[in-house]
Amino acid sequence: MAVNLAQEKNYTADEMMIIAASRMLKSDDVCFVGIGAPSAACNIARLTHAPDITLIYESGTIGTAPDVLPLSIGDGELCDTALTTVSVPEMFRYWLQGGRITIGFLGAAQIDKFGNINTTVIGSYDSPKTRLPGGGGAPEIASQAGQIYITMKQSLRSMVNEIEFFTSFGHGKGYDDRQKLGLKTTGPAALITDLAIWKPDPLSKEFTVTHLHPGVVPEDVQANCGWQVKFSETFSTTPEPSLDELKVLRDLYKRTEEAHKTS
Amino acid sequence: MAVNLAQEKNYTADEMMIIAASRMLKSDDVCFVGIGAPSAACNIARLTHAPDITLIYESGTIGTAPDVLPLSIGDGELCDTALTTVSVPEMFRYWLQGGRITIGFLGAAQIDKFGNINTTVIGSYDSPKTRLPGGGGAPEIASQAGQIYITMKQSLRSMVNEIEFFTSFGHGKGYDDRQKLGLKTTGPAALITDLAIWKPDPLSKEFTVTHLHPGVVPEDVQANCGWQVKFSETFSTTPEPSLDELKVLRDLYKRTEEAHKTS
Amino acid sequence: MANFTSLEKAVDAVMSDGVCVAFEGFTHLIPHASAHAVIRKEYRNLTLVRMTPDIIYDQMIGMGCASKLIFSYAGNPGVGLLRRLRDAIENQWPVALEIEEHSHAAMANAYEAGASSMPCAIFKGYAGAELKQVNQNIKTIHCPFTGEELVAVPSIQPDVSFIHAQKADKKGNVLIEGIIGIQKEAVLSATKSVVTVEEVVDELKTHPNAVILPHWTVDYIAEVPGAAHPSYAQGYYDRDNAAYIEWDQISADRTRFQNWMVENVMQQTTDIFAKRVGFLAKDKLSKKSEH
Amino acid sequence: MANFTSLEKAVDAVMSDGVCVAFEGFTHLIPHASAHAVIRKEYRNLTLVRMTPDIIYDQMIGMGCASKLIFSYAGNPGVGLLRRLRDAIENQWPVALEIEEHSHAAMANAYEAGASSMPCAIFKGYAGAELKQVNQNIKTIHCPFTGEELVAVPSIQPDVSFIHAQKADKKGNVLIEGIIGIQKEAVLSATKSVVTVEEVVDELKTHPNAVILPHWTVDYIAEVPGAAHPSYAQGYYDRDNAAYIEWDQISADRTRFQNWMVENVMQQTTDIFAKRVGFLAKDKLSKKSEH
Repeated sequence: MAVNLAQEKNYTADEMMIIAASRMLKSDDVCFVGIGAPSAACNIARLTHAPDITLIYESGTIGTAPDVLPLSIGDGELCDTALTTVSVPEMFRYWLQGGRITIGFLGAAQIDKFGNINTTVIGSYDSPKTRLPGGGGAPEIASQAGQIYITMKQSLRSMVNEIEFFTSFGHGKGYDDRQKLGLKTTGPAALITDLAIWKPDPLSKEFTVTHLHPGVVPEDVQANCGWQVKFSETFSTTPEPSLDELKVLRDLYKRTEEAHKTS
Repeated sequence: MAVNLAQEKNYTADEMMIIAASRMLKSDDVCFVGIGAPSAACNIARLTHAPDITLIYESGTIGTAPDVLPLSIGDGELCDTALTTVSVPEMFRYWLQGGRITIGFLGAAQIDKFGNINTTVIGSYDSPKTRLPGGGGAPEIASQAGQIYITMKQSLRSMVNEIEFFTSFGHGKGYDDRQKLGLKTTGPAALITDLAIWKPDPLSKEFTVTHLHPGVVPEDVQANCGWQVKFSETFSTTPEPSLDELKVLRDLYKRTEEAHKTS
Repeated sequence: MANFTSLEKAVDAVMSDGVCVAFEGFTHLIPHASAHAVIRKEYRNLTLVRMTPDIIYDQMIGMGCASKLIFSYAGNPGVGLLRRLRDAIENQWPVALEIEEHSHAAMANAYEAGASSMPCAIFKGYAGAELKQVNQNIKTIHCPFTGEELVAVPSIQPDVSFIHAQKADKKGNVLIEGIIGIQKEAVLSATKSVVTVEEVVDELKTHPNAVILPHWTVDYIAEVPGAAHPSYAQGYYDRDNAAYIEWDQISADRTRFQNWMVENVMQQTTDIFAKRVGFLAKDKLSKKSEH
Repeated sequence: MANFTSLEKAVDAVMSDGVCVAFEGFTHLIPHASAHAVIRKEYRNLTLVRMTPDIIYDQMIGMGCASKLIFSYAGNPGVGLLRRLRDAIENQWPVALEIEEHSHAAMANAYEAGASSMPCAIFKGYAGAELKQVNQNIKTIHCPFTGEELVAVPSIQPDVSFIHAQKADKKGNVLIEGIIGIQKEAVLSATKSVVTVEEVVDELKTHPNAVILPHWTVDYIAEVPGAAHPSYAQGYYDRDNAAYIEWDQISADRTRFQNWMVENVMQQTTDIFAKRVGFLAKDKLSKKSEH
């Protein structure tokens, strides 16, 4: 588990992660939202500095503004508050493949330093140790959204030197691997964990720490990462969550918890 | 022009044609309706013996029941009275290509004895004498609807030995030409003119007169047809329009005329 | 990102000589006002795309705007032929017109593919049809699983698409209802789009699965009541069938056509459309109240 | 042509051992009652198709109904993994399960192609993704115009599809609203279809462009209120999120799973679903009246 120095300052590392992730988003982004931490980050952005952001869930809900976080990508709340809801084939053809998504916001079970993601299998594909859910929308989100943001908690199990299955292609083996595949999208552009913010090195595309969250030291990051961590020469500290950000986040979680209890 | 013996009996040859065509349809048919005479025939069927027939126009209106005949395939009346209205890509993919249409009901500018239709050009394609509208939905209706009915007025110009352009494939050169193309649909199954009802010979697929409209003699049919007409050995007379059929048809035309005058 | 502006400014922003431009609307919601605004600016060498190039393309072709036409049914719906288009194809008047002709199924699939960023569409079609022999953009392809022969056509991706819709809200989200045709695909397949609407409203109160183009998919929106006339806008005014029938006469003669265009298009402004549908809308309302 | 009947009779009419069957519903309107009716009949060697094989396929697989699964995301949405499915893949319990795995984009395109009578679908996808190496039903194809490499997958055309919808009218026309997912395609791509609905009404009063399956596209309709539980039916009752969370515990242990299935599925009848959503519907109504 990650060292939770952050908790001493009255917010958790998870809260810092969600808030740092939310800050990556802009009001004019059109964001394809993964469930879990990505969904929380996207909605915090919408409820704070990016009120006009367009959130899209793969269930077909476009321009949704849920009052509580959905448990699934297709909760009724998403449709109730959406500008419009389209079929799943249309979602993947006109909207994702059509190049209309600026940000794909994903979680990951297993990631490598080039932002390649495994959500398929631990062990071999044919006789797996642990069968994971699989790719869902992610393989095409990873290649067709303008940029990819990833958010996940750090651990030696989740941040590995070599992923066991390429579910979703990030920067491959780095450098111009994406261009070699004919991809014109940027690929992974930020990784936001409970300890740090990482961005790909402009040349090698290896994830490099650009910001440590308050109270986190480089050794914490390395202790919870399976590859040799590189730090940007100019890395700095993530600004602490503001009172407003924390209030919005906690209110959202509180509303969500109550809603999921009663229904 | 066709000889209008029919008029002496207080109905026109056109009325006989529309009513004879309407009788081909059944209540459980799903009919892709062309504009003009086909549209009139389909709606007369719906208003008389086939009340549950599903009428589909290529504008996307499914299960429509217009109170007046539309001037175009996309009049508002069609949508107002439809069960549902879908997009044009969906119409051609899920509904026509999907094999859900039992009858395609077409008109024709030029037809040959195997039911091949030209609505593209008189003269050569590259420097035409008369440029006609083209195929629209017809090329795929002709191959993908279960059966094709065609209705048109006879004339030496419209019923020709060789059409100048194969817009929509009927029975090709006859016999098993459709199967050779890999088609599993029946193709042209009836031709209803202002003089007669024609059906393809089971073997050669050449249109053969099975019914002469009341008062029409074989010589009338030949005089208004560009190919050597074959008559079924057992050809008989089309039953006259009933009073009810005539009333429904004339009421429909009257409502239509009034509606198109005012709007 | 939707910019609210005048139709004239939108046309200036997106149009230039030689572009590939689509005007869509399948009988319903045909963008007549936009076509007239483009005709008034006298663009030349346009490639015009439209499944059903009815009156608006007869007018644009007759005024010499186009050098190429991509289409699938060139008729005056329910009336007859397009006489200006015929004159261009048969007699090269006022200029020669290259044509690329498809079936409706092919065009619909090609727009769908364009909206999906595909280079081509595949479908079943053109069985025994002679268009395959005169259009080199119809090719065959084989299913890699069954070997079945299928048809491929290039996707349609116009430089500019014009459509007309019922409503936009103040953010620029656009609602299309009724016969929706190919308008969504026309906008999503195009590099730039201009949407005229009957009215701008505070909020689009509609069904969750209604056809809506989000504001960030549309470039320019102009409020032009009546912009579809003599086509129609469901819920606003009926189709002016008499005008379609009259067009057959107007377009029959070159001089009469030109005089009509000067009087009714070149010397007019976009505002005329609201007046043209006044009697149709009133009539519709009175008919409704009878029921 | 839609036949109104009981769910049990519909299952008898369409199902047999070894068929390829799809149950669709993308989070919303998942046909749980139909899955339970099929489980009770103990069919074997089914090929199960579903984009998101959540609880219903965990149950069918755990009960030994399936020998093959075609899917794109096998998780308990928002909760975690599917433990019965894992047990089948990892330990062949209760029987071995062959898998054919795709992405959502591939499955969506494959259903769309199936509904369109196409043998395959083409799209852009799987860039750098390893599924291409383990699934021989993912092939490449080249655009005949640009040469661009595209992906092809076989179309999905199940023998039987089950869906749940909000309403049917008395003729058997079916209305689906809200998150419509892939249900229309599931029905149109299948040889036979069974639709459960929350209620049968005199008339479907809805938007002209709402998703409706005409009566002649559907084989059997059964009125089963609550049939989606613990999924939801927009306008009727909310998602029972607690049940999804609880499933993680129930499915964690083989014996607990089996006991639960005996008690809650094998010894129950379809009528139980109406009772299961009673409290959800009431809660929803009271929440609504607060607003």
